[in-house]
Amino acid sequence: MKKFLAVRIVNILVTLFVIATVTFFLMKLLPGSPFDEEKLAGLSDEDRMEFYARYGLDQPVAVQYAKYMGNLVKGDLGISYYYKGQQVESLISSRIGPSALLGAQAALLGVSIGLILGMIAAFRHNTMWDFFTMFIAVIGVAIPNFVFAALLQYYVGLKWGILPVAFWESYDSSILPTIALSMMVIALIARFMRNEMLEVLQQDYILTAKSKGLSQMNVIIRHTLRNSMIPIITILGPITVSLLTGSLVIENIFGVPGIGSLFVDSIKVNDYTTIMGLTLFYSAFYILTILVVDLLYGIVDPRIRLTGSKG
Amino acid sequence: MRKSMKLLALSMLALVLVLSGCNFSDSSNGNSDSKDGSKDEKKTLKLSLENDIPDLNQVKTTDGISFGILNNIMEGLYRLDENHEAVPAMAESVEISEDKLTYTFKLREGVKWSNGDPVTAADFRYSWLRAIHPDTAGSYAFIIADYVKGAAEFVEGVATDSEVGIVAEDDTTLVVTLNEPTPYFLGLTAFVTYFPLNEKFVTEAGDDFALTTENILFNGPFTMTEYDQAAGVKLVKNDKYWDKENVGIDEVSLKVIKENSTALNLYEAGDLDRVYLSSSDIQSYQDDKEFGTESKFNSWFVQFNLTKAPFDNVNIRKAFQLGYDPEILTAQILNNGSTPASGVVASGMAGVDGKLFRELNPDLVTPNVEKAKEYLAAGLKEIGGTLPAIEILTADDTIAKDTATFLQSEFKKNLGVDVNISTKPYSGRLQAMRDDAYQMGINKWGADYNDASTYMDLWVGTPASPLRGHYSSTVYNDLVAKSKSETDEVKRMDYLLEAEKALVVDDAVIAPLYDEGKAFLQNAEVTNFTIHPYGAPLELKYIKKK
Amino acid sequence: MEPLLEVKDLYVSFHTQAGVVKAVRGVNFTVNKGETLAIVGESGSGKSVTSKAIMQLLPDHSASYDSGKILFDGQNILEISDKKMESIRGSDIAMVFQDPMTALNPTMTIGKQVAESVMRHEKISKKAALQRAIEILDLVGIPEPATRVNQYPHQFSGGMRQRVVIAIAIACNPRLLIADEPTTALDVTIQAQILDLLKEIQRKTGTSIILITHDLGVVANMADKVAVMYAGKIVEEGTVEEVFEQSEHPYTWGLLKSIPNLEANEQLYSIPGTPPDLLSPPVGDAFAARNEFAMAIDYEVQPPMFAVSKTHTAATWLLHEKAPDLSTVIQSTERELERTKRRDRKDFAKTDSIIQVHKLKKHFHMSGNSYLKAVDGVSFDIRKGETLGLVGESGCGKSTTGRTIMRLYEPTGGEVYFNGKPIHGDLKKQDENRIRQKMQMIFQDPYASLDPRKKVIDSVAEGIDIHKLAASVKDRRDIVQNLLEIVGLNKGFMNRYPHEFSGGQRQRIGIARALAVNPDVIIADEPISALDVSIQAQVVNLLKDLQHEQDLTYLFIAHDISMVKYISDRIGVMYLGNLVELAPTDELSKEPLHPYTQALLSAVPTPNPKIERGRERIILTGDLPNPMNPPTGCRFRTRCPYAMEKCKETPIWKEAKPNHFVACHLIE
Amino acid sequence: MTNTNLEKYEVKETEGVFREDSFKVVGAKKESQDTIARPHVGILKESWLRLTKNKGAVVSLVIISLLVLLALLGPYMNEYTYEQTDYDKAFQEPNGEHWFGTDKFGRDQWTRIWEGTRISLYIALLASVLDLAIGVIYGSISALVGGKVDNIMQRIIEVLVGIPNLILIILLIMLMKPGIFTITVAMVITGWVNMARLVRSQVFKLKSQEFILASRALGASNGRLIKEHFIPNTLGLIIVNMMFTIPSAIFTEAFLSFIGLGLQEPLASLGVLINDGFEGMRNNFYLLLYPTLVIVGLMICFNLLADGLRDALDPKMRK
Repeated sequence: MKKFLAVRIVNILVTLFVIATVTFFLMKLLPGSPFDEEKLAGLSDEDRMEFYARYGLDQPVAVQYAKYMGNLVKGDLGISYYYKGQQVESLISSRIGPSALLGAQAALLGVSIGLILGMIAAFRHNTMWDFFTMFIAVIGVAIPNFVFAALLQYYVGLKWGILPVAFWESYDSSILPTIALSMMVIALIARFMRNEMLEVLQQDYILTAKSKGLSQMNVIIRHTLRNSMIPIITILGPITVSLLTGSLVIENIFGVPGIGSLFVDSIKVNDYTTIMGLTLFYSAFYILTILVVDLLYGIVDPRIRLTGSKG
Repeated sequence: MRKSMKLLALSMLALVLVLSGCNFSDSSNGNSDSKDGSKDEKKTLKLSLENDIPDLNQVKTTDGISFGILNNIMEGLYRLDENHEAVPAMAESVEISEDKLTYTFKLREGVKWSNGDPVTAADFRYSWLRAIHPDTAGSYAFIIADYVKGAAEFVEGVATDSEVGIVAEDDTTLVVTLNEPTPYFLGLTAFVTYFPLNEKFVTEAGDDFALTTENILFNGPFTMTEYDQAAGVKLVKNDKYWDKENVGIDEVSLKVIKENSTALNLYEAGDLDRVYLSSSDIQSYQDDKEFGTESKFNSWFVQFNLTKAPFDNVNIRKAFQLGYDPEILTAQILNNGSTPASGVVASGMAGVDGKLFRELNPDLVTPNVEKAKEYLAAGLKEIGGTLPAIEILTADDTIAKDTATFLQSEFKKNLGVDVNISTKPYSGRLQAMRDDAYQMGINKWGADYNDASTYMDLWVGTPASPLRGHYSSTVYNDLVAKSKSETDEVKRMDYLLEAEKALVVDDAVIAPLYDEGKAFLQNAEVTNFTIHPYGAPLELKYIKKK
Repeated sequence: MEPLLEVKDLYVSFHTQAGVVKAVRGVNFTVNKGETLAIVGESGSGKSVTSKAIMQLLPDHSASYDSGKILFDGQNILEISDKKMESIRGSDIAMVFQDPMTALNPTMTIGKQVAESVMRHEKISKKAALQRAIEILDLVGIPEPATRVNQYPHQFSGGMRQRVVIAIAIACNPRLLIADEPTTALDVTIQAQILDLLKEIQRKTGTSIILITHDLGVVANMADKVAVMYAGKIVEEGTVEEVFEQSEHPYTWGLLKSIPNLEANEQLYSIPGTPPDLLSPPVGDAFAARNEFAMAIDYEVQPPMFAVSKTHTAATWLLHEKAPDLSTVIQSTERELERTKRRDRKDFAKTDSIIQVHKLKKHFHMSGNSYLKAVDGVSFDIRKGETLGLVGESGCGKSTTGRTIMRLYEPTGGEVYFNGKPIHGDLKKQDENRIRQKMQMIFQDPYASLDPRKKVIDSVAEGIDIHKLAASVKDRRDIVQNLLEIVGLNKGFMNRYPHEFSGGQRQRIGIARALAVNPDVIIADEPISALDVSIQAQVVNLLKDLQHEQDLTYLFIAHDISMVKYISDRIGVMYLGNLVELAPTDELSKEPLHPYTQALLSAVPTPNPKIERGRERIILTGDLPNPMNPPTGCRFRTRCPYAMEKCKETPIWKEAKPNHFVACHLIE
Repeated sequence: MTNTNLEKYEVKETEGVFREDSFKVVGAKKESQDTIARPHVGILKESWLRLTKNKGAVVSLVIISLLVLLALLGPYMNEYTYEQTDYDKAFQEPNGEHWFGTDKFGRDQWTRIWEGTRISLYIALLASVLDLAIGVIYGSISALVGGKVDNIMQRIIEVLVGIPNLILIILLIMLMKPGIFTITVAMVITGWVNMARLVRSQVFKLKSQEFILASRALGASNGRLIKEHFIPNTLGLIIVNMMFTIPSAIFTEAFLSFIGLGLQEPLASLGVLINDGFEGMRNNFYLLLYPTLVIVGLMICFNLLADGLRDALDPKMRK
């Protein structure tokens, strides 16, 4: 187990290193600079280089890269060019809260509703129930979530006045964005759950369970549910990350001061350090999530637990 | 096994609770405020910001949103009034020398920082030097360096601070020496970069300066009680402000709402007092009594690249200049209070003797399809018959894209020329222009101060800049140079008028589009809402609310 | 005797996309208290459906009970409520399933899975139920049950899992135990253990057992009564002695004769053709088309159950008073068998070897530094024209040996010679191709060994295409047609896809494919283990005929030792990657030297109730050790009844008698 | 029990079932021993039959065909072109002249929507074809060669997967000239990974199948194995995955357009149209409604069709 973890962690570090390198050079290829070039336009090329020099941007890319990596090892992500004076670490940490809350809530809500829908569909396989829940699931992936969010805001927020239209002021303000975000999760999980469950229901051990005289409900709860949920754990990682990264539009629509829009904004203004910081943050988060999911998988599935690795 | 699942669920729940506990913008503050307010009704204003607040460090910041906020929590020697004229603020008066090069400001008695310290002349000197200091300067250093004597050299690092023409003679007297007579200099002192800073406070705050409400000092009409770059700010009337009697609002919240439609929903729900409309919404609110428009000194124009075929030919430039009617664009597509332009200088810009610049220099370009076709024919003959493929470069915001779409269809319709659109993000467009990788581009320039030279200086091409289409004309440069040293206002203006003609009419370096305007809905109870067309736009000091 | 369960005129059908499948078509039988009824039949005969119908475990949405009654203790199970049925299931009637690998919930501890049933029916506390579980696990022979209750199924071997499945079934002392092919998925030594266990449980608890199986040997060993099912109907029923010794139905005759008799030398009898598709069952006797003695009436009217004795009934018109005399019929068949009397086993001792295998090794790299030594130093030779049988339990490396000789796996060490020339190590492409043409393989799983996306003609012609053996498209077609005829398939099937065929037909296609390149040697890797008994005989006969006609040499790999004994001239026995004994067939069956061979031979049940009843068999204890970490020295010593100190040394492979090789310390 | 049965048949006997020669031994019928009762149908035909039994899939197929047809013909069904502006007719609600109304430039929405559908479909198709090409090649090489090569190739995938898709896509779009091709490439950069993994695992599974061993035993070269066995046997999976890729590509494009990184005016994709419509949804809902309906329709139909195909092509379903 320890060895397994050690290998994984080394792998993660290597992956992050590659990602950092790739992103760094990709980013340097982005057109423009992080400054208000229109104002700098009046400067001569010489003056402009001098201006860049203050940020070390006049040096060859290789030197910049070495410097950045050096700082990175020390845990220093640098200072944002756009949010001037802000340490990128603190920028990220100040923005992550709302996104994390939304993501966690949406994941929780989406997974629980998705599971229920998937279960209904599986147990009422080939009936109207099945059709209906799967239709909801397809709709969930079919309607662009920003359209869905806008409709929620307009009707629930403005027309019916049940919940706040936008802003980030109280717990209530997190409800609509959570619902909007969870649509996709519901749809994904419901479909996945249905298929898994149908699969499990065909397993021989379900027959064994039934032959013990367990009631339908008991068979479901004790034997079917758990086993069909195990594979779902594997898609939880990507879902969580996509909830974080994909919340961009939802955050904009509901005026949530989250991390989602930061990334696109920082690319648009060439905020190099922030782009790098966020990419690394996302990647690290993603990879760690996958690791956690793998470990979790080991805990939940006894077949994997002892061997310590997959398969 | 089940235990671990339960544990997982519990920890998830705990996570959610922890997150929800600490991440909403502080609303408890608001509650206690409203308790106070119940005694003598509080006047609050709810506004939105279109984007995050990048930076409230006045020395470095460059964007309109930060400017807007700083303009209300701080104050320079002068402040723009409701008519956008500079009026004394921190300064009580000013003496201008005969040669118009030396300004002696007298600070108001008893002006104070929010921590009680007096605002002194030294605070201004410290701040201005900081703004142009090679180590700390931001991209707006030029707004001081271009005018104040010795400042440019200080920026270059070849002069010491004692050689810069900023002298604090005593606590209340600040003497500023300029390079050239600058009639709009008082207006400049109302600009954010000219705001004072308390040296002791800034030094103590160190790297954290202006990152939180505690790390910034206020001397303007409002103080800031909440600040979250991504969520917005809350401003409260400043008790220590010298003119607090004239500040009509007790509390202002400015919240970041990036989505137009969301802002509109919030406005309708009564959560905002003012909202900007997107062009597709304007039509249905046009007749509303809450509807209004504002305009800015933000001139949009087509920038030709004089070194790229076919725009190296002046006749073809003229053909494209006359080949569309910006009126259609402003009236039917943008429909947001933008006004068609006939020159490069914004039409609201001051001229001389109470007349606007545009009134003195009217109708430089009048759309005329017939003439455009003639020019095109002539031009085609000169370049040998056919046009190369033409691409128009534009930024990717809605207005720029709509403008490009409009131009494309007009050129097709009126001149029979096919034009492709190349859309790039803002910085990508600039990069492409600087790299000389464009034939024509949609460009704009926002005025930092109320004088035509803010536009005319751009095309003084020594050396010629690809960003300005490689334009370099001795005639034009001469005119602008003369205007700089001229002390007589009228003559000076004449030079500038001539310069614009040379630029737009004779050389057809740009094709005018429009002066940007914005359409908004505003709570009928709110009056005196002022948006300055240049500099820092947002002005909350004069607002009144019923 | 008191009847416990009566099934009366049961009809069950399934609604599938293709149409209604009439799986059970009027089944009648009775199980008395304390007795064991075996239901025998080929796959698809409806025996599993019948048993699941008794448990009410057929899928609700597709299965329908068209008519009939299932009376348990006088109560019609088809009419009682779901709730009532749930209380019967597990407590009164319990079931043991075929595949122990899938019948247990992989994420639940063994203890819980056993206790669950107890808790459900006896309403006792969790703790008490777990205690009961430990007792029951002890009863079914699980060592250290107190610690093993907390383990998960994947930590158990196949045999142990089947014990757990049985433990679950007997947890509440059911009055009826339905065992659905309980030993099919197990190795023969483990099968013997499980069958003993079932018998012991019956002796202790007096439960009735319905044993569903296709293995007549198991029936002879276990059952009191036998019901033979064919195409959804019971065609013959009676006591074990009656059915085995005086069978009346031609199908039963066929089944019994399909099993190789160790002593006799005649060609195996095989029932021709394949069972009918129950989507549209034939009118009349469903077996008629395959019945050599079918009468005109058989094609028109379904035969009723004729009573032969009080306990013996059979559904065949042959029992009708107007039917011709049975004895003449039987005589004629015997004459026929006489004609096809098998040639004597040739003595291959002096024949040249066609393949020589010397110290062959194949190790598979597993995770980390561990290696699975699937084949670990095996040496033997195969002589021209002979059939060498290779037997052993699953995981002993016999298939790997075959595949490594075939060079489907790159050997880790050792040498293989073909006609004296090395075929190991680096070979020229040309040489490799030549060998490929001379050696061919037949595979185990008829469902997996044909590309589902290829028509029969293309599958069969694959070798022809690769080695460019056909001059033209027509030529290719002709060759394939000819091959199909050789393996006894309708040449009109050429353009069909594999999924349209039955297992036996597919296996023939696989054989045709191997024959297409005119090989000298065929490595048959468990070619019959996935087939029904009657089909097995067809395939074995076909292989034998082909050997004659085309002068083939076989390496015949199987775990079913009785069939290997029938077909092989010599037999090699493998255990955990090692060859432990190699001898001519007759010698090996009469005088096995290695204790493992002895146990293996003894474990096989014979389809003769008299022999089965009286016989003492050597029951091996325990399971196959983990091949990743085999015992040192003699690998069999952990299970060997004669194990001694010396066995910790590796025994030498020696010729104990002429042509009889063995690796055992007992033989000096 | 046996007696009751006997009686039943004896009743029949009296009805004259037996003829003279009823009890003559006629023997087995060879011709009906080995017949295959079910009618012969080819694999494609059988899959097709199974697909057509799935109502959702059939309806989806019809709707998709209809939408594709409209995408091809729609723009030519009236006299307008997708970029033709008419400022006097801006923001017209759907009417007889402009069936889906007009946008702020007075452009005909009907034409633009179908033009947009065409472009979106084109992008999606291109993306999935590229996905397919790269993913299939990468996945099969990885699985077929195996060993160290496989290990390295999997590491590369791991790194690619480690970067959230959106980040890569956005970076690439910013880097390259915006346009159909750029967007497609950006989507493909990350999209193929899924296909590669699927194909790899499928090939791995096939690799140990007995029919592959049989083929190798016959001396088949790797090339032959790929051509004759691996490709035909992964095709179903590939098609199904492609069917899932198409809607997700359409969706990604719409998302990119929504955050301002998609196609550029006056080109219309569904994403661009939805983005435009979104801006004016309060007052010109029809601008949002129609393109959204089309995209939702496409998404639902492709998903249902893919589900149906998966079932239809699944060999497990075949008995």
